[in-house]
Amino acid sequence: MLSYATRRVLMLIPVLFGMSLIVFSIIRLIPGDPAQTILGTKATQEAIQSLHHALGLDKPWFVQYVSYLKDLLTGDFGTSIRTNAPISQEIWPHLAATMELSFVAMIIAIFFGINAGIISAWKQNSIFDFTAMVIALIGVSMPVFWLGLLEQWGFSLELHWLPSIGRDNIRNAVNPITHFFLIDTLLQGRFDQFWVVIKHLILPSVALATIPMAIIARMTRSSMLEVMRSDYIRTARAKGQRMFWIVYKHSLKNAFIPILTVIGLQTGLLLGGAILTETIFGWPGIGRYVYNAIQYRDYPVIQSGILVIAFFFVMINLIVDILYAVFDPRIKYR
Amino acid sequence: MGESLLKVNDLKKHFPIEGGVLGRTLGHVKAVDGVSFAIEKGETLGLVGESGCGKSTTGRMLLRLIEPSAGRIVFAGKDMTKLAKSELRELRKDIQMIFQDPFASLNPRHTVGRIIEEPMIVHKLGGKKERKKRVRELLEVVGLSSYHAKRYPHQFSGGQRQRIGIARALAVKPKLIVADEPVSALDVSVQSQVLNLLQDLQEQFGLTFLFIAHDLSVVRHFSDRVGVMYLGRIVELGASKELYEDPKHPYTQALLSAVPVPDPNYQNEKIILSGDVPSPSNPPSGCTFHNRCPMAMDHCKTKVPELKELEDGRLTACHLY
Amino acid sequence: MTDPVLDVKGLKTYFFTDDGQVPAVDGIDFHVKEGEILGIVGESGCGKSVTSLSVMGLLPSPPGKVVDGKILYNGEDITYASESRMRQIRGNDIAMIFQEPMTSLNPVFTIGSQLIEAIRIHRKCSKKQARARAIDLLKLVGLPRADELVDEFPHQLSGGMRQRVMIAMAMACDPKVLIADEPTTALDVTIQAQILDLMLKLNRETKTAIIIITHDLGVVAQMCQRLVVMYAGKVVEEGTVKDIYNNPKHPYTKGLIQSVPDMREKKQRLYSIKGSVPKPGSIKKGCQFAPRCEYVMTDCLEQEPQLTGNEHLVRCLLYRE
Amino acid sequence: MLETATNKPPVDPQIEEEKSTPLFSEVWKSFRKNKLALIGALIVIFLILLAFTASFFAPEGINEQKLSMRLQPPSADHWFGTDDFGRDILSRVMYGARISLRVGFIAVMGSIIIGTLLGILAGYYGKVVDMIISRIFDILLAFPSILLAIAIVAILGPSLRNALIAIAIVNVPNFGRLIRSKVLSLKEEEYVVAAKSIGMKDSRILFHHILPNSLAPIIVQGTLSIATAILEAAALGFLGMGAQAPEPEWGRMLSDSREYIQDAPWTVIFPGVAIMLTVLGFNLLGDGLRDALDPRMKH
Amino acid sequence: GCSSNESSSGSGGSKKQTTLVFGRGADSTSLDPAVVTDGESFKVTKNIYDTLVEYKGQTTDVGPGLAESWDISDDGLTYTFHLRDGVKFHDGTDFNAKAVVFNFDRWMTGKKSGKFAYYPSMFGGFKGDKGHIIESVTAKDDSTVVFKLKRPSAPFLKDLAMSPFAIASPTAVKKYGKDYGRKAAVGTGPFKFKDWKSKDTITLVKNDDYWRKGQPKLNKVIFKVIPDNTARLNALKNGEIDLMDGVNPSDIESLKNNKDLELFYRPPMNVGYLGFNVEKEPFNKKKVRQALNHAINKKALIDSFFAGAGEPAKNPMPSNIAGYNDDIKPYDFDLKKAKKLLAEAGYPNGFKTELWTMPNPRPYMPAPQKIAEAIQANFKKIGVDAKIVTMEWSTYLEKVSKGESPMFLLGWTGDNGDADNFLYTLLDKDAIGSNNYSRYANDKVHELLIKAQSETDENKRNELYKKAQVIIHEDAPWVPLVHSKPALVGKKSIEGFKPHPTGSDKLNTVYFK
Ligand SMILES: Nc1ncnc2c1ncn2[C@@H]1O[C@H](COP(=O)(O)OP(=O)(O)OP(=O)(O)O)[C@@H](O)[C@H]1O
Ligand SMILES: Nc1ncnc2c1ncn2[C@@H]1O[C@H](COP(=O)(O)OP(=O)(O)OP(=O)(O)O)[C@@H](O)[C@H]1O
Ligand SMILES: [Mg+2]
Ligand SMILES: [Mg+2]
Ligand code: NI
Repeated sequence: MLSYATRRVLMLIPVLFGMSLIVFSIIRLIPGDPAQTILGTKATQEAIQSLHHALGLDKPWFVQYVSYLKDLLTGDFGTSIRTNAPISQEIWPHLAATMELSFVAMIIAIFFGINAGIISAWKQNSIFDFTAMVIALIGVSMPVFWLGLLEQWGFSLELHWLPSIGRDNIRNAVNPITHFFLIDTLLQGRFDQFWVVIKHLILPSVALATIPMAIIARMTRSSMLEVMRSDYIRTARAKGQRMFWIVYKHSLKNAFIPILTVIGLQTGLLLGGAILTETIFGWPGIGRYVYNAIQYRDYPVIQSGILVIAFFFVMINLIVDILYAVFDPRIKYR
Repeated sequence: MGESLLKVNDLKKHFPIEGGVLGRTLGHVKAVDGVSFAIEKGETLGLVGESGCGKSTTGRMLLRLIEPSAGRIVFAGKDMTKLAKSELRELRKDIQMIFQDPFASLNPRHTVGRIIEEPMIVHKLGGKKERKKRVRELLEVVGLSSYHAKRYPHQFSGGQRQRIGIARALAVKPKLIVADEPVSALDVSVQSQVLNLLQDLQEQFGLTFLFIAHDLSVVRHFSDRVGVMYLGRIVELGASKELYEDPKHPYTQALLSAVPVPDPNYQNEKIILSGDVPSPSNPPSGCTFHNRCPMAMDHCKTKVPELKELEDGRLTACHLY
Repeated sequence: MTDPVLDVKGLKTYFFTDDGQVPAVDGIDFHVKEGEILGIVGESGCGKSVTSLSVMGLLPSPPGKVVDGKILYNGEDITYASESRMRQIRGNDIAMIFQEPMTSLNPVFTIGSQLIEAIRIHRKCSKKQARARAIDLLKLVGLPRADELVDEFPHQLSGGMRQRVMIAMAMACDPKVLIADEPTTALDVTIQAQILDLMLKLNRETKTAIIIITHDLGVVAQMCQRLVVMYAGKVVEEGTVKDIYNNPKHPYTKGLIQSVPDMREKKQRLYSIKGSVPKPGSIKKGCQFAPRCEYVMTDCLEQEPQLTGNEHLVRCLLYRE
Repeated sequence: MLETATNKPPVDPQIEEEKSTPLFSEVWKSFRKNKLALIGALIVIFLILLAFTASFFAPEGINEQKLSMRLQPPSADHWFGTDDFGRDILSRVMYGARISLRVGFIAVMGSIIIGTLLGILAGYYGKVVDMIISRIFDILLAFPSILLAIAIVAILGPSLRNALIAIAIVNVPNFGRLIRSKVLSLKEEEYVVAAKSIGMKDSRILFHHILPNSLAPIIVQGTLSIATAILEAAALGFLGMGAQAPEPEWGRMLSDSREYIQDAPWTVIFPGVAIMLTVLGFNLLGDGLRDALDPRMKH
Repeated sequence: GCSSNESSSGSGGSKKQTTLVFGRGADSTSLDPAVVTDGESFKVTKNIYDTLVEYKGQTTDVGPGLAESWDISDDGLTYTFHLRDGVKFHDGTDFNAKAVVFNFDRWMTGKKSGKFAYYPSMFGGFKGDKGHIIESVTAKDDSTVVFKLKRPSAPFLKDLAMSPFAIASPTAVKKYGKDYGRKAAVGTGPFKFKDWKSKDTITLVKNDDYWRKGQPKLNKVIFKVIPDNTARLNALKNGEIDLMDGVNPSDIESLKNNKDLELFYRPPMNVGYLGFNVEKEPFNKKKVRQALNHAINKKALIDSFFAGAGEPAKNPMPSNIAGYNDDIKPYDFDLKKAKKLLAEAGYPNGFKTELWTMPNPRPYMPAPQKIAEAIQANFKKIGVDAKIVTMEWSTYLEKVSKGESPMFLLGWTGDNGDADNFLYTLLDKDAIGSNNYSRYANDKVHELLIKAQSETDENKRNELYKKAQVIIHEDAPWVPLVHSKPALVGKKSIEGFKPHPTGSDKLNTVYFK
């Protein structure tokens, strides 16, 4: 188990290295000049040149890459061209914001998705099954940004039930410690703020949860169906076991591996793919952070942002792989 | 009897087990660990043994579908292990294979006609017309009708598919046919049809067979000589009548006694072996059978028995003899 | 004579699929008494497994459904018993082991927990007691290292060991009837011998009635007292093993017995039944075996034969009174 | 005389019955039974017709501005209402079908072609080639696809064509992996071993045995990918990184009329519904095809 | 979450609201005004810092700031400023003449750092550059600073009032070095910098020692980034913010009817235009340019996409700037005339071309893409088939300035309210390669503009500009489209908010009813 985990971690190194190289070269291909962006319409040729020099953009790209890599290894993400701020400080609040949102969305998606899938499989071909699966199909076909807009329109603009943007009350802002506001407010004992934070989470997380929920429900159903046709489930029934336990104990644990795969995949996707939801709900997350940086050609930020996202993506895969071993004892010995 | 058509000498296949941090080789599965035998022209050599003892691997190495780790295979005077790829493809015309699984061994997207024709296309035998004609002939030979050529495999039953597989093997007029469990996936009543068919074909075309099976009765029925394999080695080899009537190696004895005979009046004394077949990745030292052998002696644990000739061509690898 | 523990009368199980109705089991009668071993033989697809699943109430439904007939357990009609009643019977009164030892155990739970579960469903006892019983059971079926095995996962065991575990699980609550659906088909001969031996021993010790379902005539001949021969969803012959082997009446039974090669002597040529097993329901009229029968008469194509005779029953128009 | 002649098995009755090209008819048979899949197929067919005939049937052109008729609610004249230029939304939505379908098909074709090539290289030649290609796939897959697409569009410049290219690139690893694993598993199939054993060349094995048998999963994955490609294109359009004004691309239409959601909700609702239905159609179709083509799913 | 009553009671209980949340589209890049060029940054720094002189009210006329009064020598080369006494920086250090000198030294010697972009563009370069107009800045005593110029400059005072030339605490600048502007921002302004959550909020708190007594009236100002216009407005409607800029014109109509909210219009000091690359076929022909001038229905455009919040433009600069020539008769919307002109130019059937447009809204053009679409439709009517092209902002500027686009939408927001800052900056031949994107070169115009630069007599100067506008109108290198009055919207209860034409507002007079 341990060696399996180490092996997986070691395998990450070339992937991460490759990723950094790809990211680095991709963004150098992006036309547009950060200096021009910074200086805007007031730019003169001279000003651009001296800014280039100040930013080190006039060196050959591999020199830039090597020094970037060197910094990375020491945990230094560099500084934003635009704001001059060290990225390592800037990035965490954004990442935490996205992580909190994704986490809540994933909890919603997993809870409803798995249960809907299980019940659908258990009561295959029933009305519940049919309805749940049609809803799930619509769910996977739903453009998130559209759903987000509709949600915002209905629940916020028309009904005024929930806030439309942001993650906390601007006037009564959460004092960040970990930048996970749910945790921070609890740590500070601010239950009023906690409640506000929850309210802010509802709309975006539901929008974000739709697709994973639908995918998880579908995967759970098909995986459960497959498992429930298997010989060992027949064995369990032949023992006289109750259906409930067969479904929730025997089948679920077996069916969980493919479900885990999609959960992992979807979680990873949420991290970077939340851009659209973040745009609509003014969520100060990592997706928008990088997206904006692309707009401003803020190379170090794009670089580090994408890398961090990819890193988490890979880490989630790793965790999933390790979790496989928890759910499937056969894997440890592979 | 004439020259040996095929001679196999100390053939080995060790599959590496990969794992660890960087995909290092952790060990080897000794799937085949020094097998030697010869097949005369026109005879059938049976190969029996329990699952995983290396029968299929041996069979496939003869066509070099699996590259041998060591050893020599001499077919019709040529050393197969030394052939270049193109020569090898040429030679494969002379050795054909019949597979165990009648469902998996036919491409589901090709018509039966195309499946049978394909070997001829590959080896550029005859023109289009001739090939089509031959396909029809072959279908008749294996007991199907020529109009079956347009059908797809899934429209046939298992027995019929196995006939198609046989027709494909016959298409290039091979000298040797390696039949890897050709009937073990078939129903009893169909199994006998296919066995009869193979027997007929052998008589008609003078075919030479390496007949692999785990069903001892089938092997006895079909083979002239039989080799018994255990953990990648041949433990006993001899003419089938003698071997079945008077098995020498304790494993052969146990194996034969364990087969349930379809006759309620027949009661034999069963030798029940203890334990399971050990894993070929970690075979026991010395005689690989020693840990299950009812007659094991001390030196069986250390010394590997040679395959020795006992009488009239019977070979046994056991320290008792 | 004692009453049968399990008595199946005129059982019909149909599958209602998109392609229409499939009469997988089309009127089957058999019974088994305490301490008896009954064999059911038949070729693939003739409805053996469906019969056993019907008895257990484990048919995949939809599409499967018992449409007619009665299943009596100790005189109680359990054909349409409620699910909760069936749960009490399953495992407790009638237990079952399946063909595939490799897949019949849940891979993600330890052997012990699966055994304990089987015990605690029907017996009120603490986890500890159940565990002790589980270890006893493992010892009973002849597994070494029983107290370590309980904490191991199925994949750590070989096929033969897993089948022993399955038997242990089936025996957990001392069932009156044990249905073994091809318990040794997936196993090697030597292991098969071990398992059969074990079942015989258990039968002798516990007086559990055993129904062995198999296609291997040898297994039946060695194990069973009475035998039911099935063909295309129907019983074609029933009687004591000796009667049937010595004097097979139905042409199918005759053909079947003759088409098996005998290990003890080499037949020149095997007898073979022509054609292959029909899909259930594809023959609408007359005797299901008629198209393959050597002795077919015009009546056979029209009239459906009944099971006749006493003690040695046969379903063939040749024997009509 | 050979006994085989006398022993010839009678022809099974069920063999006689099936006549037409069996694979297709079999697929069609199981597909036909799947009502949802049929609905999906109908939606897709409808969209294709719409795309081809938009210029005949669309009540108005895509770009006829009537600023005096801005933001009219749905009415008999304008079933879907008008947008902020006074353009007829129904017409634009109909033309939009053409754009979305084109993006979907072309992007997916592109990924299939590149993915198949790479997948075959990796799967069939193995070793180092496989290592390199697989790692590249790993790396590409480690980036969230929308982010990668945005980056690519940023390089190429925002336009529908570039969005299409980005989507194609982003989807390459999916197909590449699919083909690779298919090639790897098919390589071990007994009929491929059989082909090898008759002395067939690798290339012939690849093109006659392996590729044709990988077709079904490609078709399925392809159909489902069209759905995602359309969604991705709409997302890029929504972010302003895809289709450019005044192209009536649905995502673009959505983002252009977002600001009117409270005052003129129809400007937002109809393009969204169009996207959803289209994607749904392809998803249903893909699911149906999978059930029909993948024997494992049959029960 | 934030229904409006909850939020208004959010910080002050039942008392009057004293925290203002200002919603805006982008974050600041730095809080050091000297190094930034973007309006978003100035919005904040304007409230932290003061300049020597300040614009009065909603105009660009100059009045006292940190300098109570000043004298100008007759030759226009020496400016003597008398500084206000007793002013302290937020860090407690004194504001005095040395501080002013320190700041100017910092800027004019900062060439190598590449950081101070505004300084050289307003004062002709850095110290040592040929065009640099400041000879020296010296502290005569603690409260007197003397500027010596190399040559007279008419807009000099207006320049000094610009946000980038706000005076920062020398102590803090030295102490924080590179981090100044991010970790610290210390000025003399009405609000003190409290904290900055990157890309999210910047919080300022009241400076109790502000030199304007009784001000500021607010206790706290939070600048909140909500990039999306619609989302920002939603936030305002939900009471999460109090005041915002960047209103979608499309929303203005419904906002007018909203009784909880109030619209504010920023007086225009900008121009949005459609530029032609006069070096490129067929735009090198005057008739073509004039034809296209006739082909655009500016009024419909402004009604639809500015919701009326803009004036149709006829000159390159807005009417409230001295020197504006109101006698010029605009090209009217007349397709026939347009067609005729086109035919005369040799394009009776029109032509194919590209219309480049900005990717995101700018103050002078809130919906550039839509305007492009509308113009595209207009042009189509006279046979000019323009394909809309767009790309990311910096690339756009870069390519347009290299002359790669035939026809483009752009605009300009004035820095200091001087005509020079429009006409010379945008249309002089010296500015080709920087802000003269049309690459328009007319020697007559050049002559007039250069002369005006050093002309210190207001009236004479204005005449020169008027003449230049006539020539420019005739040559038509642009279609001047609009002088937009960017709308801001805030709660009804906001009082004392007077948006300034420069785009950044001092919030010291703002309070809630
Ligand atoms: N490609 C491979 N890689 C690693 N091990 C292999 C490979 N192929 C076969 N083996 C191992 O080699 C051994 C012999 O396999 P082989 O298939 O030859 O047995 P067999 O006698 O044909 O068995 P069966 O009766 O089940 O067909 C087995 O233990 C198997 O696990
Ligand atoms: N779920 C099902 N749906 C439709 N038909 C079925 C189903 N299960 C079984 N059948 C049909 O019932 C018939 C009997 O199947 P059964 O499994 O009982 O055969 P068997 O005698 O056990 O064969 P084998 O030796 O292969 O195990 C088969 O022909 C099969 O087509
Ligand atoms: Mg084998
Ligand atoms: Mg069965
Ligand atoms: Ni709130």
